[in-house]
Amino acid sequence: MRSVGAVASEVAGLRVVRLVALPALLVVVWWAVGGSTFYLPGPVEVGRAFAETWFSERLVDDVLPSLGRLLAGYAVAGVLGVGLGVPIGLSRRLRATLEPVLEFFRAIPPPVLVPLIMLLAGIDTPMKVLVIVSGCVWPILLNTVEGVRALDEVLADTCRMYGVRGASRLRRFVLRGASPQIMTGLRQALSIGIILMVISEMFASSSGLGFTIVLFQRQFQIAEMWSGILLLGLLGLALSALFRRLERWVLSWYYGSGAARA
Amino acid sequence: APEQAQGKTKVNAGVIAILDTAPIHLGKAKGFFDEQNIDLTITPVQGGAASVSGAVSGQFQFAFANTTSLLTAKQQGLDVKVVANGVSSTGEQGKDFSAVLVKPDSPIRTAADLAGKKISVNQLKNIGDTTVRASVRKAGGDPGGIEFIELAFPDAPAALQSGRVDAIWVVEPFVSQALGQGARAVAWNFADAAPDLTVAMYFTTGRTDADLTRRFTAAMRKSLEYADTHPDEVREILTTYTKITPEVIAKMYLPKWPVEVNRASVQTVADLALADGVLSEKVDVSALVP
Amino acid sequence: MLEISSLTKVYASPGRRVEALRSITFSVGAGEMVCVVGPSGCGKTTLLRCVAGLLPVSGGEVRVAGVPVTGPPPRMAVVFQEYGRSLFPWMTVWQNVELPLKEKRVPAARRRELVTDSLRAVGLGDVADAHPWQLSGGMQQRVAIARAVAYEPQVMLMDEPFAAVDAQTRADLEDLILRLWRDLGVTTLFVTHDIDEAVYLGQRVLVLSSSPTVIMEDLKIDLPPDRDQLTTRSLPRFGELRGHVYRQIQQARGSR
Amino acid sequence: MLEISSLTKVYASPGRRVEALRSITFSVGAGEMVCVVGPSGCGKTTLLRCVAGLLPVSGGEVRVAGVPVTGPPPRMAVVFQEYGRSLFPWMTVWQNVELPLKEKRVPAARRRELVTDSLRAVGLGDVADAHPWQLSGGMQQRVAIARAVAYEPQVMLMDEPFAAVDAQTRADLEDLILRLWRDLGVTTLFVTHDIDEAVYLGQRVLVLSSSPTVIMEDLKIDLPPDRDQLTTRSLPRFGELRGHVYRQIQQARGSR
Amino acid sequence: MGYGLAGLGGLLALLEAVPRLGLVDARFLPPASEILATLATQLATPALWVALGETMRGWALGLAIAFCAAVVAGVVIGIVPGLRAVTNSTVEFLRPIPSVALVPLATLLFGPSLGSTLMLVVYASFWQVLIQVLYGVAAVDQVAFDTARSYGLSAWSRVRHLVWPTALPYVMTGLRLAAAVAFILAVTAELVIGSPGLGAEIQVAQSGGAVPVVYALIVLAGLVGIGVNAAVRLLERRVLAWHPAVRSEVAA
Ligand SMILES: Nc1ncnc2c1ncn2[C@@H]1O[C@H](COP(=O)(O)OP(=O)(O)OP(=O)(O)O)[C@@H](O)[C@H]1O
Ligand SMILES: Nc1ncnc2c1ncn2[C@@H]1O[C@H](COP(=O)(O)OP(=O)(O)OP(=O)(O)O)[C@@H](O)[C@H]1O
Ligand SMILES: [Mg+2]
Ligand SMILES: [Mg+2]
Repeated sequence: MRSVGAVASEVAGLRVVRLVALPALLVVVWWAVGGSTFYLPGPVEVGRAFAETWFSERLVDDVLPSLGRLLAGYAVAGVLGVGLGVPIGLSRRLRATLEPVLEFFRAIPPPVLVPLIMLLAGIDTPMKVLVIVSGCVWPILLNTVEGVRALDEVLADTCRMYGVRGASRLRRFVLRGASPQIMTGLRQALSIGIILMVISEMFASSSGLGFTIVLFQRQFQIAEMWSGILLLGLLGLALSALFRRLERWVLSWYYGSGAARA
Repeated sequence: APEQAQGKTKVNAGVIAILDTAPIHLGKAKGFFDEQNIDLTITPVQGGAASVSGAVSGQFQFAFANTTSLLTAKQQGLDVKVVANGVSSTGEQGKDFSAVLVKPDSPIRTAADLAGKKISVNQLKNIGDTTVRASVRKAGGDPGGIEFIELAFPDAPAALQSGRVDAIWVVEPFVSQALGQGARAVAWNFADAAPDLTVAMYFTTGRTDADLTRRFTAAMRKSLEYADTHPDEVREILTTYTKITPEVIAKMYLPKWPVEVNRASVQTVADLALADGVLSEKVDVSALVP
Repeated sequence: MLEISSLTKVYASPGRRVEALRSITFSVGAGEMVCVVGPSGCGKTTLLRCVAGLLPVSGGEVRVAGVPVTGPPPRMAVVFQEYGRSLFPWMTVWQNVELPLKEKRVPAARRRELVTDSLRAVGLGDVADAHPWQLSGGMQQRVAIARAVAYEPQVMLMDEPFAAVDAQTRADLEDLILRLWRDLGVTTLFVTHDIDEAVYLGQRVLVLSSSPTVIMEDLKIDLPPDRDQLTTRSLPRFGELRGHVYRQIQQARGSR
Repeated sequence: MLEISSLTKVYASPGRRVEALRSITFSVGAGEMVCVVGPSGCGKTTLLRCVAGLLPVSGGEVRVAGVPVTGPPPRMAVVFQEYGRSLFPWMTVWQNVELPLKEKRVPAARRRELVTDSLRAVGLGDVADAHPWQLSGGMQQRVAIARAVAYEPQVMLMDEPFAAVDAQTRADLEDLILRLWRDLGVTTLFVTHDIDEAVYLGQRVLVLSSSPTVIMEDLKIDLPPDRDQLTTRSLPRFGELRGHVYRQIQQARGSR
Repeated sequence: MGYGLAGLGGLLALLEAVPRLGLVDARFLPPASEILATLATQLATPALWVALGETMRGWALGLAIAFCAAVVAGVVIGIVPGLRAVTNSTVEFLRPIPSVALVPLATLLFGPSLGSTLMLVVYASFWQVLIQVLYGVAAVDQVAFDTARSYGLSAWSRVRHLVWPTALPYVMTGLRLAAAVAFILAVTAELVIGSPGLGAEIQVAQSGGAVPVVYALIVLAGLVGIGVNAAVRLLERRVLAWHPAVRSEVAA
């Protein structure tokens, strides 16, 4: 019999292997093809650029403010998406009325929407947060609407029978019941938020992570640019790990109940 | 007709669809490129960086980019080489295609007052901030404290009007437009930076063969000369590839299109950029502009 | 208390039209216990849902306490046939039972008492902290019953509430319902498949025909009001009534 | 055919640990029909899912036809207690029943025959084109039964398959299962709450204790093999066996 | 339908009122009537239709590629045990990389051609569908899944008859999300790379200071979005007729 500790460390080891196997493979591929052209430097070069670029005051001056705006925009989008999605999902009439308008805005590319947002919100932080919101809100909104539409009928009837209505119904039934889909939307929005953080800093900026990446691109500092992209990816990875924790907690009933297979 | 196109070399040129590039459009329309056995396709690009990467990757045999972009590319070791002049400042105060504008009631009266203010440029660390600093310096101000902010030309007038920035740097057609709406020019930065400043140039990369380059250069020179001497036709051609309204086209200040690159001005820009930290090392202008 | 008059219900979907109820008329007095039996698929659930105001009727009218029903009337509790789906999976057993009481603004102390008592009554005192999906089918059904019982309703509608529990538990639950009905005077409409159960519990038994559904018989159960699993079931009259209902149902099925 | 040896199953979740089965050992011969009874929540469903290879066991072993079970063995049909959730809502009744046959590569003509026959046998010949959610609870349950029957399995596991149907339909379905068992020699493990049903159907009846669950009794039903609703149920021996099982279950519940 | 028109009417009224009441300068945001008039004149020019056609081609092709690839990848990752854990970190790493950051790579590989547009469109919309599919595959009911297993449904049958229908509502949302993102990226790619299309038209209008034209083109983009959504909704009604959400819609 092996000791419990040995088994536990083996399990942990397996997890690490699973976590890094594919990324390691991809780095090897990158190694092989990288460096062949000007626009695709090898991993070593990018690694060096990464260390030089981001382990400096840039981290505080550029990355942190960007992160702050990202989180602000994400939070606003979450509140807005769920807040709008619930009534739209619940009311067929509201859905019919608002859907074309929302689809209209959804189809407008953020880069061309920016001038309009600048007209209304200026060129400073509120504008950039709004740009992030304008992209993040859609997956949350759509998923919330669909999640609310698909609520279980028997549960809905149960609420009606036992007089569960208003805020209580919203909190205990609608939001909880739709939470699997809402979480899907929130997860989608997380990476879209990062993308829009970059896009928002392409306008009326003089600092920020996205701005820096774009500047590197324009100044043909390609290794630095890739190091920025690498940072974006790592950022996404970190945020999604946090998100998964949240999700495990919020949706524990969902994965436990056999309504879904985690 | 296809048989006509047969002996011709297909050329794809990456060019921004703005006033500055009127000569190549005009030259194409006039057949100057056909004369050189070039079957020219003009692909609109968004900016200097896009044209440089397009040229480096081989999609464009020739492309158009501003002086600073080219200097930056050269500094990063990219194989770019100027083949013809692009566009130049008129060098005349009050009659150029680029200006720094303020609101009519702004306390900023001269370029020196711009010191310490918030000024929009279309791209940071590019020709805009370099030349605006030059204007301020020339007027006796200290350019060190200026806060530059990136704002695309089309968005700048609105930002100026709503007071989100103190001053904007724009080029035509936005100069005329904003002036028409009451804005006031406080500096003509291209004219200030260097006499007859070469603002942008046509370039190629090492992979284009010498003969084709020669022919393209010849056609380009003819186009530049023609454009410079036929302003009415320039205004005419603008209606075909831009969406500038006819009223504005009629009023716009046109730039100069001299045939020769003003090397001294390119060197000046390089030196200024180096001094401002836009470039990190001294660039050998003669390697860029042979 | 309940007045159902010429109630009809037709399910119409593209390509399918089911006449589930064809003119049902009956009434249930305040504090009465009426059992409904009928072949599978005859429309018992449909009837219950119409009475509960959960399903729009196609014709006729339902009145609860004299008021025409348009939505679920207050102080009415339902135990659904789909017991599993009627429990909130994100709440514990305790929270599921407590929720309607919170909505009724029952004070916390009284709430605790009601929940504890009703869970104990259905034999689930020790799983209050579990989630519904951690329970067996029969346990889930008992949670749904406990929720209805704790609610202290005026009217209780139950749709085969004991289908998933074993015989002994079933007997216990039957007595629980009888006690509740007697002590609180809860008007009860009780759907079951078990004829013995219907006769044992009901003051009246409604026998529904198979589709298109009408009431085949409205049978008064003239057994003594105090009922007891052993004595009542062994009365000769119990056997007679049972046999009568049995024959009626068989006839109902035959007629389709 | 089925060999279950020292089977244990523990559900462990954070903060809750339920020992659902504690060392269960029994076997079912090929072509045998064994009924399982026990109090609600004692672990019958758990047992069935372990035998079906749907649930990893915590200890012990299950063998089907001599092969240790790691996943669902071939030619096994299961009727789940949660009949509603086991039907695919996007398919019609017909498609639901037909799907496993398609997987078995039964030729189309034979498939049509099997589906028609089994649907008719459960009394649903006329709703083949409906979707499951357009049916009553009892009808849904019968679709699940028809699916198992049409599959012509070697081993059939049924978890309270008649819980939602009326008494008469229940009797019909019981005879259907008996016929199937006799004609095709299907090895059957049948969970029920109805003691009469267990005695009527089974060659053996397993009585489970309440949790932690062991087998309280493995009772041989020494009734004549040819069974009939009227005569078999009126045999004195039937009454004795029934009473015996009843007392066992009561004891099982008492012991908790 | 009527309600939808009312909603759009409200939006138009708002867009008319805001500049007219001087809340923003009409030079920078023209009133709705002027935008629509400009749109009408623009629609009369064949060049616009050519541009729209170009954009829609890149959109449709890119969306189709991304959708198919993501559905296949999502289902495979979702049902093969362990694959999700192996791919998770890579997916989460790649997802937040903006397509615009890939512009240099795209132009390097494909030039200012359809290929570049496709690469950006596919990259951006792939993840949208993938995540939806992954969640959709996870939503398979345990009892239904056990049913499929015990009746010996093969892997392919399970996907076809169980996993796919369960995931379909999620996939439809994914399709709606991806359709918009693909369109946005098609336009953006044209904006940035300069390949011909609606985005290039917007770019030219912007740099020419033709504000009403810019807004007219934006409105056109929005209208395309409405059309695409209506089409997906129609599709949804067909393929999800059994789903409670659609069921209630049809019945009521
Ligand atoms: N949503 C629905 N759409 C269409 N038809 C339906 C719907 N619900 C029920 N039906 C039909 O109405 C009839 C009555 O159904 P109901 O559920 O009321 O029967 P029931 O008496 O409760 O049966 P059981 O005892 O099996 O639960 C059945 O024929 C059924 O097919
Ligand atoms: N998923 C689960 N997680 C935790 N505990 C569970 C789970 N499923 C069942 N149990 C527990 O296991 C025990 C046995 O459950 P099981 O469903 O096997 O009972 P059963 O005999 O089928 O009961 P019934 O007749 O009520 O259906 C119960 O105490 C139940 O609470
Ligand atoms: Mg029913
Ligand atoms: Mg069970």
